[in-house]
Amino acid sequence: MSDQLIILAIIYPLFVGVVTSLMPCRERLLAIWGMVHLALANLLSLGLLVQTLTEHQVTYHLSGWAPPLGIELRATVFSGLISWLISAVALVGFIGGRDTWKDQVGERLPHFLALFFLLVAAFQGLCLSNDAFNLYVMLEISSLATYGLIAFGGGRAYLATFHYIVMGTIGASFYLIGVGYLYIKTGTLNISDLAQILAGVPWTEAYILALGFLIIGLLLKMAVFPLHLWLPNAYTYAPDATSILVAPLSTKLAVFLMFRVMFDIFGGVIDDNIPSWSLFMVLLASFGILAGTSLSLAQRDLKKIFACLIVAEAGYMLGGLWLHDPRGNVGALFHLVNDAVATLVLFLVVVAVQESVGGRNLGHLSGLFRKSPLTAAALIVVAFNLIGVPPFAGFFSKATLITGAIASGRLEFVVALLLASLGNLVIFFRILERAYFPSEEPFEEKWTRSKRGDVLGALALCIGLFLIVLGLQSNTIMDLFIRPVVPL
Amino acid sequence: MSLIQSGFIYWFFVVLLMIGMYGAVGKDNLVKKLIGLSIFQTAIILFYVSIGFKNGPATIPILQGGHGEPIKDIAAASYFNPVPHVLMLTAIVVGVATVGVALAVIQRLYAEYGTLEENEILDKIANS
Amino acid sequence: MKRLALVMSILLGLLLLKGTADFPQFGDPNSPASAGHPNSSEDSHVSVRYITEAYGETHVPNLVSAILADYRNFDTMFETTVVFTAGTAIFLILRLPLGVLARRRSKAEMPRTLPPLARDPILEMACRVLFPPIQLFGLYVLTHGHYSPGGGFQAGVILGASFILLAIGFDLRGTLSRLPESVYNPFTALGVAFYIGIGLLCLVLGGNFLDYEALRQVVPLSSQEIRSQGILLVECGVTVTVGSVIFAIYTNLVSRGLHREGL
Amino acid sequence: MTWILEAFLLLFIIGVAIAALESKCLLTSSIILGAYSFMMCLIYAALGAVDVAFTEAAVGAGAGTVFFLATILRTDRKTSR
Repeated sequence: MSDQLIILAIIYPLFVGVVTSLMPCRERLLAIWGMVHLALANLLSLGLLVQTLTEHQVTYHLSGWAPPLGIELRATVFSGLISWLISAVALVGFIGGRDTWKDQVGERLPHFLALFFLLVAAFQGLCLSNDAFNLYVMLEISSLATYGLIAFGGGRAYLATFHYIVMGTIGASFYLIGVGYLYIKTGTLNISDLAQILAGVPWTEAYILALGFLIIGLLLKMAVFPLHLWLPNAYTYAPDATSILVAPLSTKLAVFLMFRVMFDIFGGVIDDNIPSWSLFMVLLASFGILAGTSLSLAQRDLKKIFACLIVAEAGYMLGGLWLHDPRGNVGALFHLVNDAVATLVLFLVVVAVQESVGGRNLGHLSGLFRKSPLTAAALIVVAFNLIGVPPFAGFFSKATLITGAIASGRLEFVVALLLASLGNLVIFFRILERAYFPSEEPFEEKWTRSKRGDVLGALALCIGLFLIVLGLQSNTIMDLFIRPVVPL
Repeated sequence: MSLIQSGFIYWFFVVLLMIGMYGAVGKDNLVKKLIGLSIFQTAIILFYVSIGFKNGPATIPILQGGHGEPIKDIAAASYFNPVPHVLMLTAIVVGVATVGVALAVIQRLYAEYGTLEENEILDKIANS
Repeated sequence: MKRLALVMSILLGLLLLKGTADFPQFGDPNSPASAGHPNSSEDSHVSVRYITEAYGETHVPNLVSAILADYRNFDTMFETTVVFTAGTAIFLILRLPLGVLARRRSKAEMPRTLPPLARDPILEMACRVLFPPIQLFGLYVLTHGHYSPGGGFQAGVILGASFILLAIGFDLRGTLSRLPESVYNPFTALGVAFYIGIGLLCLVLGGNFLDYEALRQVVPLSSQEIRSQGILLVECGVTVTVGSVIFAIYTNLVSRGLHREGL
Repeated sequence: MTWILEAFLLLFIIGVAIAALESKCLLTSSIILGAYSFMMCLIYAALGAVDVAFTEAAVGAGAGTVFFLATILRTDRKTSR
């Protein structure tokens, strides 16, 4: 049984999603149904994580054909961790988004949940598949499910979704061209096979372009600065139940995919060729960080502020991956985990704020502390994390990134990281100032305490405190999960 | 001499890709953008399909005489490479699925703003 | 924007052309894609391996079907899921909650409706005559996909198209009264569920996911025959999903998700 | 001599692709896109990909065009650019 865990981690949410679309639209029933199945999916992923820890690498041959013939799944310790992270974020997102179902989903609930589960399955597939073309299919399912989940929010979500569709499809097509260029030169699609072949070839134009197209495609999916245009609006106008799931995972999985393209496919050749690429990519990342942070500074809508922060965070990880230094890679991957959790908290806080004060503009935040202390506390926790205060995980990931950048002499990246921390300080100062020190007393009589807001605030706070655990245990986590997969 | 069954097809694929890219990015009308996207995707499909072609005695990847007695001694050089064809079946279906979702979004946009031109929609958003 | 797009596409074209110069000779039977890369071991030259061995292993002369539904059937399963996902997403986007619809109607903001179309006896008769052969052809494409071009996807689209023809030739409401949404909508999910179910059955019987060999424990057939039949089974699942999703997408798109009036 | 015919076909496809993008009427555009898809089927078939050609004819040219038509008849068929 245990050798089937890896396939079950993908198939289980998929099957549940397909069955969910046949369920009757009864809210309580569906809530319990979804919760139970996501909990079970969590157990499966956790089992996979334990298995990867004991066996270091789990492989699975689909339909019984050995790898180059059939499709192969492969889990390293890190992808085991990501797999569990996906299930866990999905469970929390499910619980956090449940309150918004009534207003935003209505009678379409079974179909909404079906897409939710399909998205989880596609994310799992993205993280576990070891076949370059299968990854494209997974990329497309996750995008299609995301389009549906964002667009049903209505209003401005439609135009945002359309932009997302155009840019997402172009990104996926670039990825497909990259895979095609690799296929015409090597004749295989299996990632391990590709790595083996590429290790001994002369590095010619077709390979450079293959790498280039794969990277451009993934940059579009990651929403790094000049290619970020789709992200802020899409995430801002998405229904809350969607953004809680999509925002923490979508761009991070693109980062993970880029890591795999760089080191699993091109691992053998990239070391000799990375310097010229690195020069450009780290510069791009530094610009991306600064641009994302300044975009965020200009916003007044809490959700949009956080959506723009995602653009900045993508820059951190991009830069870390291309630093040409193992510490940079470790930092980038640790930041990936930390950022997924932090973004989850951010978007939970958005829902909690909306429940507690009835709006999410900066103006609404006035007196949040009095109205929902737990939500305000969660906001502080995640602010500390994003600014990079020890002992939060954000501090350790940034510290690792900065040591990596200094070791490889990329001072512009260091400057961008420090400036971004400063920018985050300003952003969260503006938010927290209003939340804790309102300029005028709010009208107490008009306002009733929201129980849901408090519950969500408590949930956000719990996960936020998990960031401290992540920070205190950062070295253990890096040793256990990240250093084994980063080539030294 | 044949143009389709020669390296010239790469030029053709690149030209179609450029047309599609221009349509998808440069056009203002949402449906036109989508048409550009479709052309873009067919160009990629053409590229993959051209990978599978083989000169010489090769023919389509359906074994000859499959209805009768078991076939023996199949030479790889006598059939086109079927792998890119398999991949492109998937890509075509994915493409049409994307187009369907995008068209649904377009209908909603039209219901919301009463136009299909992107700049007019942006104007209406800015004015509201 | 236009100028930027032009520059971008020309740049893209130049890049792509630069890459094609480095490709192996067009149509070379010994190119890496067709004959395997010299750096990899002999038995991992997939294309050669598929062409020479696939018939012996699956008894399917159409190599594309064999690879699609056996060697790479995991891809195909997700491809079917893509179709299902698209159908669900379109449903979610176009079917507004009743509350929103009511608000729309009160504000008289319903999008424009088409003028009622006159019934055309010639058209209706033509549809009536065409409908059965199209469906028959769909089934032929499905079952003959092992031997000729065709398979689950094409068959599904043809079957779905036959119903679309009815909806266009007659009217949407009449078609939907014969084939209501409550009937065809479950099939969108059932096809995928059937496909996944086959995979899970293989898994329960002790094989890997979608390894048709495991089915031999319940169906006593030779290894090649069971693969051939397994391919047919999953293609049936694909057909059901694709056919019903194509029809569902059409009905939702053409009536803006309301199903009141179509073309 | 086939290359003359083929050159004609290839040029025609490029012309059709541009016409689909530049036509002032969206209905025309989408019908032209269907024609474009069918002609691409010819190319796929000429390159030996019969299954791909069949799928493109059924899915791309058939279903895709119908979806485009359904949407355009439900929205606006004119475009200024």
